[in-house]
Amino acid sequence: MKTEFLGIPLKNRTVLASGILGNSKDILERVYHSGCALVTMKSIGPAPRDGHKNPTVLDLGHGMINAVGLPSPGYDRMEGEWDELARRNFPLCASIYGGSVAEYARVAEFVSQKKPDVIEINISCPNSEKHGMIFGVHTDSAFEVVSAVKQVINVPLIAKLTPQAPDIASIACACEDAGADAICAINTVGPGMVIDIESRQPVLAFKKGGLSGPMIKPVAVRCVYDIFKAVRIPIIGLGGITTGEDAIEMIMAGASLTGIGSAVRYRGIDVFDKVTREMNDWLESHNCSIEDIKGAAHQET
Amino acid sequence: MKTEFLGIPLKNRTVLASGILGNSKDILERVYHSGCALVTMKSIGPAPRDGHKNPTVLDLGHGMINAVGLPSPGYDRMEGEWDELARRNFPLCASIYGGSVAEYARVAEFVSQKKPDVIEINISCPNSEKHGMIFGVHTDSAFEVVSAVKQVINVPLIAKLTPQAPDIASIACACEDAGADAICAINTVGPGMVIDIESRQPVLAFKKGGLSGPMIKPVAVRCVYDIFKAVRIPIIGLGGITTGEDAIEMIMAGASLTGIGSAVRYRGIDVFDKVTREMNDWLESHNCSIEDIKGAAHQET
Amino acid sequence: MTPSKTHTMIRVAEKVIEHPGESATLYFDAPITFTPGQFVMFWIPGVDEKPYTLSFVSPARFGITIEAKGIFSQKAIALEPGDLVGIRGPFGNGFTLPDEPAHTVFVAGGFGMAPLAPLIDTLLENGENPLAVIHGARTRSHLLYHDSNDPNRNPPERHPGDRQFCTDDGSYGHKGFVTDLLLDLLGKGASVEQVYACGPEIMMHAVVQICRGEQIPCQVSLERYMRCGFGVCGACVCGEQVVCTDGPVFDDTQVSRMADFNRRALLKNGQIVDLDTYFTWRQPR
Amino acid sequence: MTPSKTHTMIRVAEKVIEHPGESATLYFDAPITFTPGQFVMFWIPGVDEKPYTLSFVSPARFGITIEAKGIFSQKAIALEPGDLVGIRGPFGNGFTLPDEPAHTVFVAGGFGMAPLAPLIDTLLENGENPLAVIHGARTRSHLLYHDSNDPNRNPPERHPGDRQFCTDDGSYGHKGFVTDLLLDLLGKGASVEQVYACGPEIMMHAVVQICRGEQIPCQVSLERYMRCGFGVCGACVCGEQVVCTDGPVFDDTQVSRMADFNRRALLKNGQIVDLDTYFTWRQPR
Ligand SMILES: Cc1cc2nc3c(=O)[nH]c(=O)nc-3n(C[C@H](O)[C@H](O)[C@H](O)COP(=O)(O)OP(=O)(O)OC[C@H]3O[C@@H](n4cnc5c(N)ncnc54)[C@H](O)[C@@H]3O)c2cc1C
Ligand SMILES: Cc1cc2nc3c(=O)[nH]c(=O)nc-3n(C[C@H](O)[C@H](O)[C@H](O)COP(=O)(O)OP(=O)(O)OC[C@H]3O[C@@H](n4cnc5c(N)ncnc54)[C@H](O)[C@@H]3O)c2cc1C
Ligand SMILES: Cc1cc2nc3c(=O)[nH]c(=O)nc-3n(C[C@H](O)[C@H](O)[C@H](O)COP(=O)(O)O)c2cc1C
Ligand SMILES: Cc1cc2nc3c(=O)[nH]c(=O)nc-3n(C[C@H](O)[C@H](O)[C@H](O)COP(=O)(O)O)c2cc1C
Ligand code: FES
Ligand code: FES
Repeated sequence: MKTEFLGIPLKNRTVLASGILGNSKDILERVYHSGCALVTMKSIGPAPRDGHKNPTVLDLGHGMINAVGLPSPGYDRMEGEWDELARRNFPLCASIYGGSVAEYARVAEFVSQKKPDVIEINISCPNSEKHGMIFGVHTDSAFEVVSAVKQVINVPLIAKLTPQAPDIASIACACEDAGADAICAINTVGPGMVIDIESRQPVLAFKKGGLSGPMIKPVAVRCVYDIFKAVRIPIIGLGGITTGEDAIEMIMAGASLTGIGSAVRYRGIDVFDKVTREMNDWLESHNCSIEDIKGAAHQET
Repeated sequence: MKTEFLGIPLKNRTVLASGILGNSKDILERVYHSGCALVTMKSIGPAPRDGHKNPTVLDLGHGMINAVGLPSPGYDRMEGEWDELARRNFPLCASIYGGSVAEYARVAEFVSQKKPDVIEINISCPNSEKHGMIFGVHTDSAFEVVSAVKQVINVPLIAKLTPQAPDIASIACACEDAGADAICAINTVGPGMVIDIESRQPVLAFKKGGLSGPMIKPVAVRCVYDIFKAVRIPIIGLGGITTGEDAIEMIMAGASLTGIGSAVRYRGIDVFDKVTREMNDWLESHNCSIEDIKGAAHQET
Repeated sequence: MTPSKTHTMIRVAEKVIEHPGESATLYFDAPITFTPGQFVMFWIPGVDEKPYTLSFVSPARFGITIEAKGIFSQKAIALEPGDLVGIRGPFGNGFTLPDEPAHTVFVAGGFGMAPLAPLIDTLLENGENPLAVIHGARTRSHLLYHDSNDPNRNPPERHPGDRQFCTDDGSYGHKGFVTDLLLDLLGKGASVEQVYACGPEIMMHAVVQICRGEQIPCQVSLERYMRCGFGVCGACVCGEQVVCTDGPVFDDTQVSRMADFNRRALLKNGQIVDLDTYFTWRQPR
Repeated sequence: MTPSKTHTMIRVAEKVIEHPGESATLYFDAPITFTPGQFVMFWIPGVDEKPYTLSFVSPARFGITIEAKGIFSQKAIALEPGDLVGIRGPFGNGFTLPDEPAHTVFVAGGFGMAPLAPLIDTLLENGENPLAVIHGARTRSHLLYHDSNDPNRNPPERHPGDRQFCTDDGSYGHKGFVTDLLLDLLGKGASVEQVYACGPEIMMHAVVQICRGEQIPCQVSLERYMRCGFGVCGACVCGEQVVCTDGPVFDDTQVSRMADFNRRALLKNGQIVDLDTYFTWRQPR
């Protein structure tokens, strides 16, 4: 299951999703030792931000809904953390966000100097220049932000897409054209809302939140399938993966790596190890390799 | 729970979703007698259409995925059915679709003469004039199709929206401006895809399908919440409603009526009766009426 | 939290050719919880998915018997052991056995024997013997699980014993219809307490008419085009009944109230047509 | 198929003021499956949601004890019977009792008594008596479930018997720290087999140091800012440990390996700061 991804040697195909646990070097390292090949940091923003009040994360049984609100210390207030991360012995993906193209570029340039192995840009954020429209739902804004970031960084760039785009494949193409080295799909689905009928109000303090976990897997698989048809760069498939079979399904849709987020709740931190084992068992019993099955669902019968 | 909706007296707040069972007068009548106040016919199209090959509908446990492919006898090949429906003793909603504005208008004009109590236009279909873009994701095409249909019909018009619109509230506004008398939200979420990893291919013959049932409820509630803020016309809230509490939640988001589709699988055809009873029990135990709680989740605390 | 599976993939374990080029039984080695009369949605990847009654069930094996009609069923009987297919279900209600042992008569028209066979098995396992099993078909090669010309036939006779046969063309047994044999039996004064019938709808209609005349409870199994198999899509409605969930088994009281029984059915596009039109559409092309 | 509930709404059944204006225990009439040391996420609609240890459990009732610190906890102690709140959980691991009856010592600093009290209850119910319960606080009004000045106090003394008290200001019991009393006990040669400690992190750190010196197993309960409560958001990480799922209870071996124990914590924005900065931020404003 060893592989290379954008020149980074990886021990297997699992990736920690951004926003899941990745708040410090210690826990990222533990996730790595729990079987994860590439760990992603919680998205880093342009300024300190507390995020939303609680409740911020709820379990719906078949997935979860969250509106954490992108809390971040701010890219320039993490010196201690960057120092520790400089001494890491595992591959690291730094996720970043901004409210404008200039903010993305500023954060990315700074973070790039801290030498993560790769930078992921989360383009599911509202675009402050375009009245809150989300960067990732329009090809032009997606192109703009990816190009701007690409120019100022020295590490490979992953564009992380939102399924709220009416045509996610065209967004992926725009990112590829703008110089993205890989695509990560998907961020949360929705948004959704849960109203507590006793208190008659939305449960999440921010009212709306993104859906993740098993219930979004069909949407994630479809997105990866569509993107695979449209681009040549590799894809990290993410959304609802909980078991090795889920990961295999995502690979067949066209993913090169498989991200895991919510499943940490359902199967523990060593879900990475479990999923990798299950993938290996499946491959062995079917006498094939990841390369044999990548994108296999695209073959016409 | 008796109410009036667009001038139609209804015995309670439940509506049969389009595409669920509603293939003939006999079964529509049975659904009505199973407690449903307003029954919607399977969407009627401009020409005979077989729909997709099987598999077309799959149960995911927490909801379902379907790509039935809008089978329809065609609006002008249903004379026997229209004759029977003319002798009905229950309120009827006729759902229609088309691939162009002219097709929508042609079907609607014809159907209007058959005197359903209300016509619902399903604007989740690909717009053949705009290269497959879905009518309901753009305000201009939504406005255009609703205006065109409104001019040729003599019964109230419901616009049924898709959650794939990046900003569903603005679509609802466009429909209201174009003369829609009510909004129905939502159609299926996604689309999604399920790949069978043994045969290495999508299970649905059409590959992609729309998600429905419990797992989409948070998306539906959020959409209704957003639309309620944006329009004055009433809303049929639809998506994942399975219990009386789900229906109450939808009413609190802003719905006047509550649609039920997939839950027929989970609780039987008399789900309408069950949900109505559960709503009544809840209202009684909370000593309030539907009007008291409609849109209650919008009140700031 | 783990979502239930949409379907189960399984390999054909054994294929038994019932009549070469015309019909076969496919066996699968897996346990299944099942009531005779229930059906599964049977998916051949890349081809289509259709409903089939389970025609055989044992603790670790089940089977479906397929008559080659159109493209799908031809591909189905061409499957070989090891081929991978998908199964959803079982769905539907299944037959109901009498509370007490009773004098039962089975009336099977052609492949209508498929859903009845495991019901006969159940009865025999309970140590009961049907009063009569009447099996008719257009012609000899459409009689199922049986060929008395070949005592070494493989598979062996499914329900050896006193069976009554008829064919439309007289190629085997009585020349004529199953209803002739049923009327015969009743004419001889047999005390029949329960009839199970499956076959062409017109045949089942005739059987129901006879049974209602004699006030004998009768159960029949209907067939309609299906999509979901679990009662939401409406493809299979027959009057106010949903065949996939309310049925496919209905009793004589239900069918006699059913506006569309032996009268109308829905095409794939939802158009409601008379049965002749429906069956014309269903002929192999 | 029905999704599990995101949370449970429940009304306050009873409020017991522990110290007027400073702390209260809220009781709820519902059964709960719970291990002492576990916590719930407690939602006051329109306000916020925070973690609270269950401080009392009986078959049909549970309670949480809240010290008024900031806006949220002040609103919490101002709740009245009948008020509607939300509960998620219980979450976390809880304390582990020794396999065999053992000589246990409890060391509670201030509201650290809240998670320990139901553990003491369990022990007592098992017919065992703790070797010692050491309870200290800044000042008398921060001692929990106890005021010997008022024998008629309502609620009654939670764990009457031989308890040892201390206060920083000497307003009640020994003037000094709980660690003084613990060292005293050990100095007298008491054979202590298990220590449970909860209170300010610096106090727990001191207790752990003492226990490790004497090779006595010790369990402590940590506190960090929390969001999800079930191990995904990362708000509560302490070194490589996830406090909400790996903890909040950790044993002395775990905390002595834990890089951030008594050293660093995350602010709400995720910034990793030393504990002083963290606690300054956490002071009421
Ligand atoms: C509850 C139930 C149980 C059944 N059990 C059995 C059984 O045990 N054994 C058995 O042999 N059959 C059974 N059938 C019938 C079976 O599902 C198929 O309809 C049959 O095998 C014919 O398939 P096919 O070869 O026509 O497929 P196709 O290749 O699709 O048929 C050929 C042509 O006819 C048309 N057509 C045929 N049938 C249909 C249809 N149903 N819907 C739409 N178009 C159609 C198609 O357009 C096609 O071009 C059952 C049906 C039901 C509802
Ligand atoms: C596992 C666990 C169990 C706990 N059990 C108990 C218990 O049994 N009894 C008890 O009294 N307390 C308990 N706590 C502490 C409790 O969760 C609250 O932190 C405490 O009640 C203080 O709330 P508050 O009044 O500060 O709220 P706030 O009004 O939010 O606090 C005031 C100010 O301080 C800041 N602040 C304070 N606390 C926090 C915080 N945690 N995160 C972010 N900002 C903060 C806020 O910005 C705010 O402006 C427990 C904590 C944990 C993790
Ligand atoms: C609590 C939580 C916080 C998240 N925070 C972020 C984030 O900061 N940046 C980001 O790009 N995605 C974030 N996500 C989205 C995940 O990275 C992932 O795209 C999504 O959860 C789908 O994957 P899953 O189904 O495996 O959880 C968050 C998800 C959750 C559940
Ligand atoms: C099998 C199936 C067929 C459907 N067909 C239609 C249709 O023809 N027209 C339409 O507007 N919506 C159709 N829908 C969408 C439903 O009307 C409804 O919007 C959706 O299922 C969400 O509601 P639910 O979660 O209660 O099922 C269909 C849904 C299903 C599951
Ligand atoms: S096959 Fe869908 S309702 Fe029967
Ligand atoms: S509170 Fe979210 S991981 Fe602990």
